[in-house]
Amino acid sequence: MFDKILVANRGEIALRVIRAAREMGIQTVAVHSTADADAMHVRMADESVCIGPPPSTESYLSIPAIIAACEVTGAQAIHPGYGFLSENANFVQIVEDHDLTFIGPTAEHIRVMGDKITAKDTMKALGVPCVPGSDGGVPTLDEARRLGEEIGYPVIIKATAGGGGRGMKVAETAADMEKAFMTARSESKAAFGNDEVYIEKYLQKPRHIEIQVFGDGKGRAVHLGERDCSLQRRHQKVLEEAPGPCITEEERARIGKTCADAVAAINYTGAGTIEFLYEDGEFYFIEMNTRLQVEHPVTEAIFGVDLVQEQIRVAEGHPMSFMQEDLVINGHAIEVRINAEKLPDFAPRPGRITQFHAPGGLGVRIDSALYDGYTIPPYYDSLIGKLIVHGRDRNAALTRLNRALGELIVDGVDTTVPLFHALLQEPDIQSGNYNIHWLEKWLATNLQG
Amino acid sequence: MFDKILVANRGEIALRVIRAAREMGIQTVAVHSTADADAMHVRMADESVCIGPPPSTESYLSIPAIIAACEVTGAQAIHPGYGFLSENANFVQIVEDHDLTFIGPTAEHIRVMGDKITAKDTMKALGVPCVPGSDGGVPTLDEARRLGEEIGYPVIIKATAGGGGRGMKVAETAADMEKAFMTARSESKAAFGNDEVYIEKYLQKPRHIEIQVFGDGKGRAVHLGERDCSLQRRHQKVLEEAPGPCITEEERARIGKTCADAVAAINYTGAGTIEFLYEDGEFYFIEMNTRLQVEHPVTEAIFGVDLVQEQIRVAEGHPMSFMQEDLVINGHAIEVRINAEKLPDFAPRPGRITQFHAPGGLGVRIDSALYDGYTIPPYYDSLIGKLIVHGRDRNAALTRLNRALGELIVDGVDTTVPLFHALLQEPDIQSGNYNIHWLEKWLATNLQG
Amino acid sequence: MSNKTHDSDVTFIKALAELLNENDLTELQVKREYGDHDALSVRVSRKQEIVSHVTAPAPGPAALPAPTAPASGPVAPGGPSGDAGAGEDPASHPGAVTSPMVGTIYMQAEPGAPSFVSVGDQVAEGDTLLIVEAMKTMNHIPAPRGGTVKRILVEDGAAVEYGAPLMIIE
Amino acid sequence: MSNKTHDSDVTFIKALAELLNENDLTELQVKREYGDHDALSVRVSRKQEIVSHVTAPAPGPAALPAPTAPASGPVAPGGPSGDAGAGEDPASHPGAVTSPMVGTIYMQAEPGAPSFVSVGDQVAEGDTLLIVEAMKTMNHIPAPRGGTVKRILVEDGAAVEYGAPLMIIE
Repeated sequence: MFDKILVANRGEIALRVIRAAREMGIQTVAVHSTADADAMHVRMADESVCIGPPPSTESYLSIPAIIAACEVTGAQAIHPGYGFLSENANFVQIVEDHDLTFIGPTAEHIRVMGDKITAKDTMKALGVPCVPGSDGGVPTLDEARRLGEEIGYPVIIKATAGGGGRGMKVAETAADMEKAFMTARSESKAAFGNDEVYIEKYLQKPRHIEIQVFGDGKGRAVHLGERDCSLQRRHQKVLEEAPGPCITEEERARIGKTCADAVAAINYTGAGTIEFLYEDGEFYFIEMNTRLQVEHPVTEAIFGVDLVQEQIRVAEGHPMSFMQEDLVINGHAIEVRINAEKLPDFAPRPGRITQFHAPGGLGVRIDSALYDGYTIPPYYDSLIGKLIVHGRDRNAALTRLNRALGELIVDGVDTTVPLFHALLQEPDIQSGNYNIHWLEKWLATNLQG
Repeated sequence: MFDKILVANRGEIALRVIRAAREMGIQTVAVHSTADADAMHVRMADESVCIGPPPSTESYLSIPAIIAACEVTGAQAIHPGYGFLSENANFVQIVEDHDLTFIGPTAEHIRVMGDKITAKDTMKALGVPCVPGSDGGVPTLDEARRLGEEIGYPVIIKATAGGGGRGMKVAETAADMEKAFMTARSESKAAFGNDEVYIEKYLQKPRHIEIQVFGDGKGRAVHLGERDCSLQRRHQKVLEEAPGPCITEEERARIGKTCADAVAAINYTGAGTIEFLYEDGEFYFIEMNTRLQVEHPVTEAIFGVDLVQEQIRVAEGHPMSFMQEDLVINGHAIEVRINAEKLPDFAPRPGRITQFHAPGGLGVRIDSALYDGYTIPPYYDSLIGKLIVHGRDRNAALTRLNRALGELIVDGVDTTVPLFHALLQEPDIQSGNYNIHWLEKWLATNLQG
Repeated sequence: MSNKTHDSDVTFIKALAELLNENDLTELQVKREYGDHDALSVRVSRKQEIVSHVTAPAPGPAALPAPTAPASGPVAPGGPSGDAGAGEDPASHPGAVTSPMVGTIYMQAEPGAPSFVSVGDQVAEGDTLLIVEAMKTMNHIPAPRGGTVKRILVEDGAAVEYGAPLMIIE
Repeated sequence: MSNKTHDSDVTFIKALAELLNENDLTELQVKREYGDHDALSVRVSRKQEIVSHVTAPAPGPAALPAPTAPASGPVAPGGPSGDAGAGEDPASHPGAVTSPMVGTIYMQAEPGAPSFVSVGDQVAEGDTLLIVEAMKTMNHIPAPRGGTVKRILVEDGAAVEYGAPLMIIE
């Protein structure tokens, strides 16, 4: 049992961890840069330590400063939150070398999953479905045709040496293969001086579906269903929901078990997320995040669990408090990320919050480090709060989101709230009919500067 | 389906109803006195009507003003909240006579349950357990002794004409009966000129346990378990929790079924609460409240239902959205009532709120009509907010309550928040070992002016 | 999802309220058309307490969610906007006669009958000025004092709140 | 339920913060004993940004939940209270030398050795003033300029935050 933990993060996620620890009777140490001396996480923690100047590299990313802060406060464990040092294997190693506990997976797990190729190979070996393809260069048209039949059209032909869309061609059907293969080769040769190409299944309108997993580090693991995070702008998620509007109970059970078995097999510790592209009932592994996700509250809402307390519990060496059969989905949850950004170009808008009023009532959760008079510093990311709603079904969650957004007041800076008001009016959002391209297209049509 | 409803209340409960209606896509009309022109419920509603001057009798209790407000706005139904006109059978009759819908039970149900004796007789006939007693005057000592044996000691002997404790004697055992009976009679004679006494079972340390029921008005009804509201000061509840810390699953199922069957038998419509004293595994009917209770959110938390939306749904003539078997308890919930009152004498403290900051995070719900700069008027009751926490078990709920209370900021007026900080430190509260006398005793010892 | 326009309206009205606060205006009136069936009519005022189509954020926190007006429906409480929206608050006029109750205005005793009073009329204390109907009851509103009817602030059939200014008699 | 005293402390500290705000104080220091094992030490300051046992509510919202000091444990970041608690802020002194990192102070090169410097000593730019140890690394802190050591604000073995004032050299 920890007496005191240090939270190596800031903003709403630092608050999230402090809340969880306080409820467990664990003392908390906040670390902060000089720019965050007045931040909510500093106010809320039992102790605080100023670890450096505003730039993250000299404060929230400074390993020596954070280890020293543990040393001077006597904190026994470090919760990294998300971002910053949360997926830095070197940091985890140093934490362990200093006889401190990292609340998360081992350095080795972070290292393996941090490398795209190793991660994919590992997952493939563990039975996790990946995008089918040639696994290397395809030298001849005959081989390309054979692969096209095997994988199933459409397929994409990409330059092995490539990037940026050059040397990339889609073959919609077998009839397109010859032209696509030859064009990709010649473009590759011209662009990279190397005509080697590989072939992969081409996903046209995939959804981003991620599976929450949790392991005890001793070979037991569970899954907590999926989150649909397809609504993204420049690869940044803006709205997440669980369960996924398009995922069937059978699909969930199948992919969930595959993921839980995979992380059990590697003795994974704590919370992790296996991200997939999903199209036509099939899942294709993208990457694994070896940390808590921003959007973890939607999973907490539908399963009635506290993932952060569970992380701490498992880090203390206790068994998980739930087994797979305890994890039953109840209703539907949606999270929207409220950023201090001005539409239509999403330009960051740091500044002083003149009034903050959180929505209340049934089924509404706010995770935010804002308070009246707080000044959002310009040095860090623009996420200033998360609004999470929970309802008996998806429609109830949507109407509750609409209601709660109408009550929320964040005055003094521009926020992304108007985006969500607008999104809630879209039939595709109401019906859950969207994919990873939907938001970018919608923004291009509806939010031109 | 209603297009527009009028909320005949103010404060947090008016907000509660407006939120529920908005999520159902129903327009809302707020009514208000001149003192409440700036109140949150007025701001949040789609429309508002000023119905009178500050005194409740001329505004929130003025039946003509409220009916007229419906007429001029075209509202089709009225939600009464709690208090004010919520249990006024005459009002309900007038509402119905004007072809409007009262969101609640019929005038007849309110009338029956509003009269203590009729209510008790009705419940008894429906199989609901009442305090056993003589059902009338006990003329002789022999009869008193026979009743003492039948009911079981201790019993209390009370003047039929009595009140205020005079002519009231407890017989702890059969040996005390003669003296107690004779003394009660002579005191009754002296005090009221009438020596008739009656005898009832004497409850020493009962708990206040109430059963939430819900009926569709067509003979179907369910129960939603119990709430323990034993922590009271001058018959005002201050903290409520569900499930009751001392109630077993078997007790819940038994008394719950009795209550559900009783309200089903009388075709009861909507939400109701059957209040009991509970001692040594037995329930004794006190009264039935034919309305939503202040403390309904703890029931909503553990059953995952929205009681106000359910009231509206049933008032529209729809069937209930849940059956008894759908109602499964999940975790534990606690509500504390935050009043604008100054300890130790709980003197009301109206005034201006200079800062309001609601606690956030997992498992926390705030129902409050406060906002920064709001002035609490001196004309109405002092409840300014409810903090409801939900956790996986009672201990988790308690630690969450502690955490959330620490985050709550209500500046500008005195509140009852310090009382809850103090209560959370009490071993009896931590263990759930309290009864209806506990708080008064504790206050006398711990909060002397 | 029926109140789609509601929330963007909230944002809009919030902006108005801020405008008002920043400029220390007394009143601000806006009409907006959204499409075939949807129209928004807003009046934001600074000191006026009663008779407003929309209850606007008062001095304090200007940015609280302000309710929007109903898109359609019966005449909401308040005088006809033509009369009451002129930037002054008739309720605070020393000669104002205000409504003692919520209800519907009748300017004459029965349909087709002449109005009880017209602008320019002399009235004596106790003369009926108009009727406020509530719960099918016709409430005759008497002149609180004698004088000349300077302005009539409500129209026949209009709904009024408690305290709404009805006439100005001087 | 282990942080029972925490919440009443919050109330208490909140009251202090209000006091401070109302009175425009710069600093306010309180110690309170609760019982055998529990003590509270609070310092509330108005402008000071670093080196505080407890981070107090700053000018803005004075009433936010203020953290309490740990009931016990290692020396928390900040100078010994005797030196730093005198109502002025040494970090803002023009001659202040501040800590470039979080760590533990050593005033001498090794146990038993003489201190690098003492009050009254003349130092040249670059002379080692003390060591800040972090992650088992001994970081020699050099004098940023020549001058006389006027005050030493930390003690051997104390913990310091980034930016904590260490000495005043003039």
